[in-house]
Amino acid sequence: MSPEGLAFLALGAVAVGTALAALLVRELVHTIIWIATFFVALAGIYFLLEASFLGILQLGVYAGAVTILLLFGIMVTRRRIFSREAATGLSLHSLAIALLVVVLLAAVASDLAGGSNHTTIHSYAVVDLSTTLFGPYGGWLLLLGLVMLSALSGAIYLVREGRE
Amino acid sequence: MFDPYNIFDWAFLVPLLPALAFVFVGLLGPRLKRLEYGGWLAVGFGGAAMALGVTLAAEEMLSPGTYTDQQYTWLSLPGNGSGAFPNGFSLVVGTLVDPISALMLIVVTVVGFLVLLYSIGYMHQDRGLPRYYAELSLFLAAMNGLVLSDNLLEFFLFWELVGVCSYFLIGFYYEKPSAASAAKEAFLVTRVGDILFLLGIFVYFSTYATRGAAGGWAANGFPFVQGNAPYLAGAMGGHSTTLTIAGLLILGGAAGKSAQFPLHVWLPDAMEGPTTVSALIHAATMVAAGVYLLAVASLFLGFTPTDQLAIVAIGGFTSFFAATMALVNPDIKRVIAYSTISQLGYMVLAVGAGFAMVGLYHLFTHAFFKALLFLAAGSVIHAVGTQDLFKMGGLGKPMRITGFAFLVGGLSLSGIFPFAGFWSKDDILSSVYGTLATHPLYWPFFLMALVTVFLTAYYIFRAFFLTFSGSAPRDPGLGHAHEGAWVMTGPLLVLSGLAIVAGLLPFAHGFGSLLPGAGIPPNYGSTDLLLSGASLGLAGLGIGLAYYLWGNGRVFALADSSPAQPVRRLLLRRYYMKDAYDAVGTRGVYGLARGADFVERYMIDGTVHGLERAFAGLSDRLRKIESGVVLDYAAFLVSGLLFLLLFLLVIGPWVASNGGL
Amino acid sequence: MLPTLSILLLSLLAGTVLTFLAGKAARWVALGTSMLFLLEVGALLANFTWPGVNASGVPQYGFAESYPWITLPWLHISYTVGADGISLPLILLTAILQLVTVVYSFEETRKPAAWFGLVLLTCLGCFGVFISLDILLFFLFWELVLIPMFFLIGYWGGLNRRYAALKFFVYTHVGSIVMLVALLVTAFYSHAPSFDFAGLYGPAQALGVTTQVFLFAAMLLGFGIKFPIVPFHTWLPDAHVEAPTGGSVLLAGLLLKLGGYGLIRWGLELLPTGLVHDQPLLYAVAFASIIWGSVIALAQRDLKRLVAYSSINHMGIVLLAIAVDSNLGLLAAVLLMFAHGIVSALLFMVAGSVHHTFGSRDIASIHGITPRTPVLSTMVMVGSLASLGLPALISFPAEFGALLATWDRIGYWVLIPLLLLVVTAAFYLWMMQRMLFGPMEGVPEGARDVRWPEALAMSLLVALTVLYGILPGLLTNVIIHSPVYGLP
Amino acid sequence: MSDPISTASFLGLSGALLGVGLFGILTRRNFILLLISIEIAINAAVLNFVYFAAFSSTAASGLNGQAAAVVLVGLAATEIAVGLAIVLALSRLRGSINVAEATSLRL
Repeated sequence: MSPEGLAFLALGAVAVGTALAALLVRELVHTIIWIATFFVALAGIYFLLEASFLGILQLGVYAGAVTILLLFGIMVTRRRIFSREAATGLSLHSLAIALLVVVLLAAVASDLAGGSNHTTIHSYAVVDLSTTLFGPYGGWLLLLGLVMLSALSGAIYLVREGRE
Repeated sequence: MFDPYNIFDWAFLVPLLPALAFVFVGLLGPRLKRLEYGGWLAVGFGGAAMALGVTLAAEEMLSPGTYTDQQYTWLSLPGNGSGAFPNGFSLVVGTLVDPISALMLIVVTVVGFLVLLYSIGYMHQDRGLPRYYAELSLFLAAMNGLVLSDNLLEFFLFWELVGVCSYFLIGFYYEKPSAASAAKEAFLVTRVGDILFLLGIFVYFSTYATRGAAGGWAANGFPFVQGNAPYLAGAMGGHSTTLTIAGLLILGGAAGKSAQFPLHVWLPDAMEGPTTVSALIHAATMVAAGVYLLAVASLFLGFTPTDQLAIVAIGGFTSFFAATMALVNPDIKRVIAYSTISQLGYMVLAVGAGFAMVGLYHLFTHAFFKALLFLAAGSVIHAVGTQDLFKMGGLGKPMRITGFAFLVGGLSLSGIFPFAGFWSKDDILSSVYGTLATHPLYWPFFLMALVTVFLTAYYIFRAFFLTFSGSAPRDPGLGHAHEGAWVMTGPLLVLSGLAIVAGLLPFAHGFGSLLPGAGIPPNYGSTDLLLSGASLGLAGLGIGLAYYLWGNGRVFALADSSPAQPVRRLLLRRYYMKDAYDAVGTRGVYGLARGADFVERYMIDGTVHGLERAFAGLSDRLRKIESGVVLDYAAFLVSGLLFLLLFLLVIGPWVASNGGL
Repeated sequence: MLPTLSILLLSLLAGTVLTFLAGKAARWVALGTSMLFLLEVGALLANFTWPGVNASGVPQYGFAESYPWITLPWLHISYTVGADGISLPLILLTAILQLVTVVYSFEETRKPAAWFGLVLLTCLGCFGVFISLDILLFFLFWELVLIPMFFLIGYWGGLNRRYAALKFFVYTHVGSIVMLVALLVTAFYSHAPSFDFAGLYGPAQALGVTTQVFLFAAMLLGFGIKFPIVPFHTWLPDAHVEAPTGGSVLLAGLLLKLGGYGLIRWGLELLPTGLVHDQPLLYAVAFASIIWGSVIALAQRDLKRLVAYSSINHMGIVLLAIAVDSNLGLLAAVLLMFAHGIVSALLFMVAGSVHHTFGSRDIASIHGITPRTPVLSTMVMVGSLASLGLPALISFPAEFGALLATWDRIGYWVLIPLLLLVVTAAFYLWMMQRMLFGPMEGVPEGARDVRWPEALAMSLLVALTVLYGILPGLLTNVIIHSPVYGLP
Repeated sequence: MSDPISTASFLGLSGALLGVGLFGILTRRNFILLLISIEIAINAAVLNFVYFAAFSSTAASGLNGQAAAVVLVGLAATEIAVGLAIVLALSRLRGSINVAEATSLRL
């Protein structure tokens, strides 16, 4: 097995493990740590796939910004940071449903992908990506910006002082 | 075109004058200083209409012919060359004067004027005088319009209008529940006839409009032009069944208006109206319109032999049937009303046997002597305030003119020589007798008519003796009787004169010869002396019996144990026909309506409400799903995803393997 | 060429808006608007010429206007209006009923500005329906009528008004939707180039028999609920009983006519083959309405319910006259719609006045009112006699034509509507016997004859009843200037 | 690259991550955990985009995939921002961020 293969297996296992851990641990702050690790592991996979720009984006946006935001969220809603999440245990039928979805999805995917393996990993220059983003996807990007703007104002409206 | 120097072009004024009187009296009447003024206004307009009407009739007699004047296209539809009405059609309202309408014109305007005059005295205490005169004027307008109609549709239009005037006048004393009920009954029963008549018009009309390529009727509706009968028969071309049905439908209409069996029930009840109304509408004019219609139809449209037999049967049977009910009735007006039905039966019989002119002849004489009888009875009722024959008596002395008038009317009705009724009734009997050889099926109806002569003489003189003979009223509670004012006695005397001479008027006997053309049998009313003698004898027998039982203040009472009692009760109950109609009409149809209303409320609307409740319940249950919990929504989301995946995996391939959608 | 119809529409709209804003002067504004509108419609009638049928057989319209509205590659929607002999009498009816309704309710005191504004808005909607020649425009006006009527019933109505208003709304809205679907399917199935009448005419007529049969049946259901046809009629009595008098007048006088007009304009003209093949269904429905309306009216105690059921009967005759598919039938159908508009308006006003005067409309408990209220009683008589088809009053020529056309097509089946005429006469006469005649009973001490606005409004209608009864040619000469002429 | 990573294993990874996310969405009552679950699910999807972009046959479609991934990341970040604002508002209004208690969506 090639080093890339090994790296993929390792990173994949870390990602699944940390995701599960993030949801199952009792301390909310531990959740943040696990989810940050999850984001970093995913970024690693992106690097592995030679999508370095997306990897950096993942690190910056998720592992950095989102994690900090979540942390802040916990801080302002809890009196003590190390408070225990009211454990809800492991609901068996929810787990079954989730597994069912995964299995069905896998079945559909195997139908679609047919198990064929590709030989080459394409890597793209950031310039090309930005040309694509601002070229054919320009309109959509603009729309995304508008969505972000309205979301931002909505968020500010929601949390502004004096609103009861 | 309108020609001001042609008197026939002014015929439209005959209906228009009373119509103007209706408008004036109706609007101004209640505001005049004295209520009679409105009455005199109506009398004035009625007099003018009479003058014009009689002049027109005289002109017609001097120069016989058919004078039409079409003033106004009432409704028109342009033809488009195909389909049901290829030539289109236009319905015209105009006037037509011919011998028979001239005859009717005399009857309507003269009797109308006399009744208007008489009413001044008869109705003078009534608060509703302006209403009375307005309605009576409207009736006269409509009746004159009917007489002068130049086509069937216009005829029907006025036919309905006289019906509604009759409705209002029967219900004149509307505070009396019986009057209101009688008015409704009259309208409804005649309406049944009207419906049949209307369908008859349809049959004639569309048969013509579709087949009458030559224009003529198709373009102009229904002019009563002579000689249409053969044309019609040709146009219907072998459709003798259609022709028969059309004739029967016309008969149905006539039976409703002229109170022939089985639609006769309304006329006796119509006596709830003022007596003057009974004289004008329910004796002389409106009820005769049915006979007039039959006569016109037989002359211009033509009846098949089957139709004729039906008409003869209805007429003959009705004359006898109604006369029997008059035998026992204690109400002076109802006796005369039954007699009217019976006499109308005679006319129908004559028309049915093919002698339209003979029927109209009797219509003419009957109008005068029957109006006379009613007005005389009205005079009596006005004087004593009751209609019950058994309370009256001995009125001959204080009311000489009235008594004389009633006697003249009675003799004329009984057909005693040389009163008017003798000539016309004799004509009917002898002309029908003449057809028996070729139409043996007419025999029973001829015999009924013959027996009716005896019955007629008996019942009218029973009424006469009960009212006028004897020394004093049987009911001492009756007020002091006295003769009315000149406005009442004057018309009585004029009508008495007419009742004596109407049969002899030069144009009356045999006036059919004034109407040349197809449809009129050349020889009618061959005077058979034997038959005349027989009918005179029967009438004399009837008068004698009446005198024996009721004369000189005698009152004949049937023993309680007499076997004739049940018959008497049957006659008093009018053969239970009215009860049967009430049962069907009131209980049957109204019950049906109540049932339908129940279905409406609880089944149709119930279904709607049930649906509403079902949907409300369903939505109540469905909205429980909307718990508001975000997690539940997430669960729905996942279920949706699951379903989608299942679809992709299972259903999609299954559909694909079964040959696609 | 002046945009005549648009000017009329705008003047009415301006009047309506002004009425809403006028506050206490609303009734005067409404009166002025409706008188002006009547004058305008009179001028319209005087200047009307029918351009006939064009070279490809499409009927043309007088005062036609067309402006593009929504233009997509596959859809051309336009503001197209016009009038012909079928719509003009109904436009005249709209103007007349608008005026008499305003006059009748001149002394309305509850929110007068809203009342008069809604009355005018209803008439505006009806006018729009009668002139629209584009599916979308037609549907917009059609729906516009529902809203003011909903509020007229729902706010000014009787005790049970909310139920009635909702029932009215739901029923007629279901009808609207079925109608819209039928119209759209007609347009799309036939690949019509546009939504306007001229664009639809040829393609729709070329549709296959089966398609036309189903489409016409759908239109019968959609328009028929407005008619209303049995068994989708139960909203009508409830709506009438609860509606205020002015609302009843507009409801019976105008709204029912929308159904008849729609069925003629979009059903009979566009889908003639469908009509012919649906005739058995149409006859069955028409006979059911005629019989049911008449028989049930006999059992009613409430004067308004009675008149409402007689409306069902009369609209059944209208449906019958449409169903026979002949020139005379269509002529009679339009004439009868006009006649019924006038007569039912009169009768509902009478019922309203009876209610105002005696505090009840119960035939079984009010008796012998004639001596106390002679004017009102006269109106009852004239209205009833007109409704039962007396000659010289307006309904007779129409009913005569309808029945003659029926006879011409289906022969002795005409006995059914003919015999039901007797029943119609029976329930009116019975009502008159009980309410007007006999000894006085159930009349409150202070009961006085009708007030002047009510008397004036009713007198106007009586005058029209007599005028058009004696001179029906005034209307029929207008009606024949339409596709009526071309029918077999 | 001599030893490519198999498509099946990649799909398996992203499927597994989606499953974890769904499991969280279905079971967690804490709003913040709910948000995190959603993020996991979204990241599973992004992973797919990136993978198929890397192995796509043409450069253009690969760039399209990466562009979609960028947009997705942006949307997810936005969603987190709004979500946290809702968390804040919720905790201020109700003093609890248990989603099961927030039922005002119901009529």
